[in-house]
Amino acid sequence: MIVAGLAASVVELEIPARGEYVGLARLVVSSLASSRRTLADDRIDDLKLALSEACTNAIEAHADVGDDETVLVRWAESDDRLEVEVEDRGPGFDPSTLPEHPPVTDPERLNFERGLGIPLIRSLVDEVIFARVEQGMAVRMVMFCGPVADLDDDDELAWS
Amino acid sequence: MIVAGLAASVVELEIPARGEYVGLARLVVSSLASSRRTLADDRIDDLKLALSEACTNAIEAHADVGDDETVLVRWAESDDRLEVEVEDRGPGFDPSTLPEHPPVTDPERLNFERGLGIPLIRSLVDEVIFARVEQGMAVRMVMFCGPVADLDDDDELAWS
Amino acid sequence: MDLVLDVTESDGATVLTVRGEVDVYTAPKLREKLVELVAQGRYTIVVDLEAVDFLDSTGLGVLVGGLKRVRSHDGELILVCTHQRILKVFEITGLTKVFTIHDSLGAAVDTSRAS
Amino acid sequence: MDLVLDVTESDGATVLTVRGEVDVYTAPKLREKLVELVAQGRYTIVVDLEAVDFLDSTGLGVLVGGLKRVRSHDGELILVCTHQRILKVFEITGLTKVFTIHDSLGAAVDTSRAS
Ligand SMILES: Nc1ncnc2c1ncn2[C@@H]1O[C@H](COP(=O)(O)OP(=O)(O)O)[C@@H](O)[C@H]1O
Ligand SMILES: Nc1ncnc2c1ncn2[C@@H]1O[C@H](COP(=O)(O)OP(=O)(O)O)[C@@H](O)[C@H]1O
Repeated sequence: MIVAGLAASVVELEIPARGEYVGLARLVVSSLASSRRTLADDRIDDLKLALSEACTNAIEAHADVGDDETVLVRWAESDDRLEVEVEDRGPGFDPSTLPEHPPVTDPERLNFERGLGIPLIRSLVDEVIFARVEQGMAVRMVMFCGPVADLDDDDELAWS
Repeated sequence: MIVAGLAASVVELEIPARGEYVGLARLVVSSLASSRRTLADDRIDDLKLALSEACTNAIEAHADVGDDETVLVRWAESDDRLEVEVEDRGPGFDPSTLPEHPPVTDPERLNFERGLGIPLIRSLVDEVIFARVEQGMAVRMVMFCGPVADLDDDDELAWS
Repeated sequence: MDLVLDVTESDGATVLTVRGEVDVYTAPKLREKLVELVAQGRYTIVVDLEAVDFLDSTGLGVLVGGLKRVRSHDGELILVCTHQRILKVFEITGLTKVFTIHDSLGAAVDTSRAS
Repeated sequence: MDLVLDVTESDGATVLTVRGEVDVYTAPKLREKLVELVAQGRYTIVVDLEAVDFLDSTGLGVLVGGLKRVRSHDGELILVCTHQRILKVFEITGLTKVFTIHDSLGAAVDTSRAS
């Protein structure tokens, strides 16, 4: 899915859709991100957390369809950005129709133990794209870093 | 390539055929191996070293064919074994026709800085299989561990 | 990638020390422990997160669930956390307004005894 | 996953301290440093491997190349290594018979001054 322009540094990790493998996905992404000198430590932590949320959702999306499925984590980087994509084979969803939580000051708030993942992803990474793909859902998270190149080349962001 | 019987715990890592990614492959394999309680620390180190040698060879095999290629590391485990497979898209080779080194006591030995990888792999893992695959070479390394199951089921070792 | 949980009594307070990574794989273990403590009648619990390397929304959810449980017995769940990396998760989600978070175990234990 | 190299003089001996992982990616850096030292006329070199976390056959090859280079000047390459993990690589390949390996920097420096 990652665009051709970033293809030279693509790393793919395919894991069984089970919780015990999310730690491995975090390890891979944080190791790749740290070898990129231009990304500060706290931004690496942000990316690691966002990735963890996306993998957790991907795994939970498979809970209904059986857990023989796999989750694909794709890493790509270019001069000005890192991209991490998490792809599942679940039923997919529409991120624009998620329910809102009561405000944190409302005592009712304590009835909601879930639904924090996507808000976290949105605030941790510079850009996030949710897309239905052929067999499931893909979440692409982007971090801008290093020498910021010409942002006019929207092509590079094309979701293919 | 890994046999169907082991499919439930398959992890795949695809990296660019460049030296800078061998450390990531080691990290993934040693992390997976450590989460397997039945494998002693020194055997994890053995597997990590063997994997590193196989990845190095796979990467070097690509040096001639251009380094846009990728190397695939596949991990599978079952009750009684771990399997790590490294697959490349290089020209392949015949491991039975590798030149022998002069004995280490021979002063000539110092002229050989290379050719240690495959002997190391052979002595570090319990079983190694070299096979030409459709587009290159695959090296499968096996470690027996944990409850040793019925070794009669040779099927599980079939190289497909 | 393990989660290690220890329960101690400090100055009459129940302290649950959490070590390791709290995620979708390990959070159930934390949830069980909190349920168990409440079942034992411990309604004021200090959860020490100082040795937590990673915490995601699954872990947050379990802590929210624990808070709800102790509050239903007029108790309290008091957190100890100073690491920016972990605090950030509470801040972004607004949960700093829901939890009492202390920067030392001593302060947390004092609060727990006062409550 | 970095390799850090430091050259110091200890009691008149040249000591190359290697830290990190020596593999196909980092070995060229080690080779260059050894070539540089020999070009500077340092033919007796102590290579301290105590802080090496990982060493594979590419690293071994570079050390063999260094040994060959210093021997051609009647010098010596003396290793310091106690970690079983690293020693094992020398043992399996039979290279313990080729290299002088010491279990302390002091002993290695003494040997280097005697040679
Ligand atoms: N990859 C996905 N596939 C299908 N549904 C998803 C996916 N990611 C998120 N969702 C849906 O969006 C909801 C909100 O996700 P999130 O904010 O991460 O909270 P939580 O996972 O705790 O419910 C989920 O409950 C799920 O219904
Ligand atoms: N995956 C591979 N594809 C092609 N040739 C290979 C591969 N692995 C090993 N070889 C060949 O076998 C030789 C010996 O390999 P090895 O023992 O690892 O030593 P070295 O890589 O240092 O030469 C290599 O030089 C190469 O010619």
